[in-house]
Amino acid sequence: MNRTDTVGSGRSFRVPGRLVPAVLGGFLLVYFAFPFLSFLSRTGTANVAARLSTPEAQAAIRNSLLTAPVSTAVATVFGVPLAYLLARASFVGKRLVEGIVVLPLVLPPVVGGAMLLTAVGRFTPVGRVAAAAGVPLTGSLLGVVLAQTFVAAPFVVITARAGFGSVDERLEQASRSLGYGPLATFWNVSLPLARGAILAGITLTFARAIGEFGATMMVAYNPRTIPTRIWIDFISGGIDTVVPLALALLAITLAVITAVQRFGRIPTVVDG
Amino acid sequence: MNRTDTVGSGRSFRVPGRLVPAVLGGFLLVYFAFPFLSFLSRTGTANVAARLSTPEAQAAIRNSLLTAPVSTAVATVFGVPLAYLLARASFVGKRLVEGIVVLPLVLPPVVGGAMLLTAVGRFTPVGRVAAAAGVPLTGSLLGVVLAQTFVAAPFVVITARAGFGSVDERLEQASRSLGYGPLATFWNVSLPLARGAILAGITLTFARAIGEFGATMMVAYNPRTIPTRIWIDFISGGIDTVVPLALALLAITLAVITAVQRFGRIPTVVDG
Amino acid sequence: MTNETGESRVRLAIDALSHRYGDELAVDDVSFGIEAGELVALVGPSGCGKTTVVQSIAGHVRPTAGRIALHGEDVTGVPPEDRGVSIVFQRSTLYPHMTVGENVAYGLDARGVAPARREALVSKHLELVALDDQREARPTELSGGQRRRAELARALAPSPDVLLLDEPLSALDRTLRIRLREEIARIQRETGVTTLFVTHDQEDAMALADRLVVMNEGRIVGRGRPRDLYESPPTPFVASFLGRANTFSATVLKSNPLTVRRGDETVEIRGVKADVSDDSTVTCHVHPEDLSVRPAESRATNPSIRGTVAHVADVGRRYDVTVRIGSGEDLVAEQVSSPPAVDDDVAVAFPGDRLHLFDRDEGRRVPLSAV
Amino acid sequence: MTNETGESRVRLAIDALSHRYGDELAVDDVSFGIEAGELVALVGPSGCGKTTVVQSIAGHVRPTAGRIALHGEDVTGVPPEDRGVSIVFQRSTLYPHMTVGENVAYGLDARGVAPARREALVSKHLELVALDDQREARPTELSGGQRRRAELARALAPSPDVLLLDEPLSALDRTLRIRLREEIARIQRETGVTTLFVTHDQEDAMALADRLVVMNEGRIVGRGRPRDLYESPPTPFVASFLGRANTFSATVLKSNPLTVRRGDETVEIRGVKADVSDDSTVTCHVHPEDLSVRPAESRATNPSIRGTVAHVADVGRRYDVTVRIGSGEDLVAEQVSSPPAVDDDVAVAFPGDRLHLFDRDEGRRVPLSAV
Repeated sequence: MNRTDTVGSGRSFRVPGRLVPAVLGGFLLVYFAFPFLSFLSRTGTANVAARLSTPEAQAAIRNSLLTAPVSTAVATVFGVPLAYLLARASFVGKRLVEGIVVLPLVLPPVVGGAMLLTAVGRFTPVGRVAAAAGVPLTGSLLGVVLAQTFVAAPFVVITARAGFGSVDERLEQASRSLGYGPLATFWNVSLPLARGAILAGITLTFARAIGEFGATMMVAYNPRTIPTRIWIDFISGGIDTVVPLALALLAITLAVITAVQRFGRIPTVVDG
Repeated sequence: MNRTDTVGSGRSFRVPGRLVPAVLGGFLLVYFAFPFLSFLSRTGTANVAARLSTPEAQAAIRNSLLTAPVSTAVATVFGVPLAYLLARASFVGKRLVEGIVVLPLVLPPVVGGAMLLTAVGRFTPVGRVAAAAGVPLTGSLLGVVLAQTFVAAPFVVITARAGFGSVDERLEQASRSLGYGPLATFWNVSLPLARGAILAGITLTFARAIGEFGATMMVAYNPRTIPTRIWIDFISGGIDTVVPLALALLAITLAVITAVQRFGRIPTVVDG
Repeated sequence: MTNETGESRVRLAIDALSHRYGDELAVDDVSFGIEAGELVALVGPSGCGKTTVVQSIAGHVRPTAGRIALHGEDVTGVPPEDRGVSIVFQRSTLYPHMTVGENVAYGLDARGVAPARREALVSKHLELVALDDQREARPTELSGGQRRRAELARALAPSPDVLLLDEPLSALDRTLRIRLREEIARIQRETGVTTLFVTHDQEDAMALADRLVVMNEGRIVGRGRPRDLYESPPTPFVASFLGRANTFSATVLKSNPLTVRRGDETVEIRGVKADVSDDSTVTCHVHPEDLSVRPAESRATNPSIRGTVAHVADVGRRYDVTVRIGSGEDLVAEQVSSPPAVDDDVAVAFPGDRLHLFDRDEGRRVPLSAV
Repeated sequence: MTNETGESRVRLAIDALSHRYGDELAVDDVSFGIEAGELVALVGPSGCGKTTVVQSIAGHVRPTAGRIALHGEDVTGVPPEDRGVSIVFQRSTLYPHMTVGENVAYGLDARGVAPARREALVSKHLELVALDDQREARPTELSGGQRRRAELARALAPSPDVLLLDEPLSALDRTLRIRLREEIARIQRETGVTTLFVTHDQEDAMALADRLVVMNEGRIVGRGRPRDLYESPPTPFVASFLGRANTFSATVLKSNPLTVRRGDETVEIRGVKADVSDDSTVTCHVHPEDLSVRPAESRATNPSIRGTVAHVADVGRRYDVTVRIGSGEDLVAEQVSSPPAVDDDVAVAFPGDRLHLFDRDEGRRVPLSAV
């Protein structure tokens, strides 16, 4: 509808009643913002350019920029169709499928890494065959991709599912009745209308993938990505040595999120 | 409404058109499920009980069971009011606040850890004062709590926000008009009606907190929690030595999720 | 009028359709047909199963049992895109990422219509609904009424065999609804498209349709021309649903001339005989506009019932006079002028041939005839 | 009737209320009052600003300008919980986590009513809405009509000074709506609660209200008793909104007796003179039920306009005859029997005193009087 449906815009009116939540929530906001600002103020003291041009840093950046987009692409290609099915179809075992999708999300990353090792590690049947074929699944860039995909893919599935769910099914029915089959309807109607949510999901997946640490440490301690490099540098050199790489990782993450915001919705879309 | 509004239940009818997404999505499901099953089948070969009764394992379990509930409680107490404000109030700078809330979610955990070190580390003003007072903020259980809260709190905020958002504001207005102030209305109406989403958010936060690895490694490498212990055991003893602790962590996570499912909604509620 | 007269003229035939959701039987053995060019209204209260019937015809629901035929050909298992059935829903389904013109062209693209012809068809249908100057607009820029008309254009552009209108007016204000109703009537006359109009609003249905199919609780409870159904309702449900609930119960004393007893009052309906056995209990229905209220003492030729005025509502163009004729039994009389005062003792009179009698137990209409 | 007569009787007074959403003026200088025990309907099309007025009265919106007074006391800055104003919305706001009885008791608990008295009040109000046997039910177990009644009971239980009903019937089917409308009328009579009934449905408003306040585009465009507004609409908008749009334009030739010209036709309305200057262009409105359609050749005493029958809709209880009287100008006549055929040349006649004339430019009513 319109104006008559917008109820209760007298926000300022109720501020007294909102003092308590504002004070409580404010603590959390400060706790989120303070480290961020401390970190940014610290960057002035570190020699960022010099640190980032070392061969180790360069390799880590290259590895991260290679693996995270691949993981994100894999998660998107397989995750968006799954999200559509979960939003539209009802089938036996749907609850189980939903459980499996959430599993990597609630799983501690190191446990996820341990699981991957038991599945595709060097001494498992799968891992042995792959290593023999010259494509080792652990301790390789492929291993990094496997770890990142496992941990990050649920984000695009869950977010895209919410996006498809908020598209009125009647819009798809109208398309069918106008002469389009299910796939054409998906491309013409469902996908463009859920675009914002899907982009948000892809962004979250990318952010999670490029920042992945726990599972990567288990599955592919080598070759180093930015997060694992940060850890190595930290134990050898302390906090000041890692600020430049952390800054680079932060910059990449924020750049992607900002770029996606330009075209789609903000990634707060996890909340449907 | 009712029956007349349920449109399109002829699901089985369209299965052919759903073959493509089913096949694509199936790959991802297998990729999620296969490591999980491999891991469970591996547990038979490891001496779980013996491994879990070592003093190191006991200490790690104790530390995790101490810190994760505290982090979750802190995130809930401060996060739920913040979520309510974000769902109901409109104010200048709301976009900024939303950005701050999402920040720890998209931030790589090691970068989050580095940020916390620049904020409350041993050589920062805050950290120095705290350490002098006998409550060191890093390398302590308090440090673990700080790391877990920073990384995990966004989940309860975002999920609870979606829950409050789906409560019709008119239900709150009716309560006000029936004589209840804003706080009483929050307790009587908003909180019970958003209960499912809030519980789901708390669960996700707990899962994320107890599995936290990256930020903890930076802020509090000692004392060990289960995830950091798993890492230590892994580099010293390989995959077989970590299966018992990983299993324990998995069990704790799944137990909490199952318990919450009993009372509330499943945590797929991240999708609003 | 019925589909028995000429099998070839029947465009759409629904045959013994039933549908179950879980344990609940939403549609129970529904059969009806629509001839080419006809506008039939499927009408009934919310939840009576009419939307399930429409969804089955469109192919979005596969019915548990029964058959849907288009042009005499069974299409029950045919997917929606191959049926040639267009549908307009209650809520707008215009695609927000396309212009109005692109929306109207959407169904034509699916059929591979050549660009020049497509443009011509889009223009023609936008003109039909008077939206030619909104071709480049986005659906969000349109008003509620314009959106409805754009949907009609989109549904009609591919020349569907059957047009389904599923509560297209229900979300609109009364003023807009009446205007759009007239628009739909005009468009249907001009295009001659075979139309099934589904609504819970009896007024919309009667104003638009050549024929009504009335549903209640999953079954068809009446069918026919609006006037025939209104003047000779087959069941008390149809009488109340198409008019307004206005009933009293009575016992038949004599069937010729029909004489009934209510409490201590005997009412003789002169010139009318009923095909009913004596002493049976009947439900009597009279439409409010057939009732007139007079002072209690006046005695006229028309049969009447005594009562007390409980309430008078001034509705502007008329007065609705509620007369209490017994404990819990009220009759509403629509009176154009000079209403009585509350608590007046009055007689509610009605022409004998405007009374509808229903068997109390089975709800069937009791045939009445002039003596 | 107006709030000037006795200041002390005015329960609720809205004074120069305006509200802006961003740049948009949703409510523009609205003032009206309601006396104790009155039922006033605030009526207007969707988006006319009436919901903003209601929200301001309830205290959920703080108006940009203006004053709300209850019992003569300014409450504009008072929070909702301290106003004693109950509200029922279009969609159910029953609390799903409480039983029906707990819902009704909710407002009593806020006022610290003693348990025994609370139970008595809950029982009394559940009886009032005939839901005594649903006290332990959950709102989800109720039907749509029962839910509405439970909300009424909840709103009435704390004995509010003013009851606001914000489109309480709009989501319901027509049959249920009419039934609930009568229920609301009865409950209001029995409780005597001062009520503001907000609706976009003119039929609901006119059936229920003692007095109407008509809004359009944020402003009040008419106020008065339903019958007065219907019989002497102050603007063309009120005439069309309360009745049905049925207008034609004409030029005044002579003001006494009123004589107008449309195209090549001159219509003299005998016995009526108008307070209007010659040669001014006017918009004429006639309610459809005041029009009658006759063969073109017949000449009677009533003034008439020539035209051609464009469409005849059989609405069951009457025929709606659409007569084209010029390019793009149609008149609808409601005819009870013997409708003409389509394409017949006819004369549309009306009693001279049923014509409403409006100044074309300013939209103001032109006063007519008997000669």
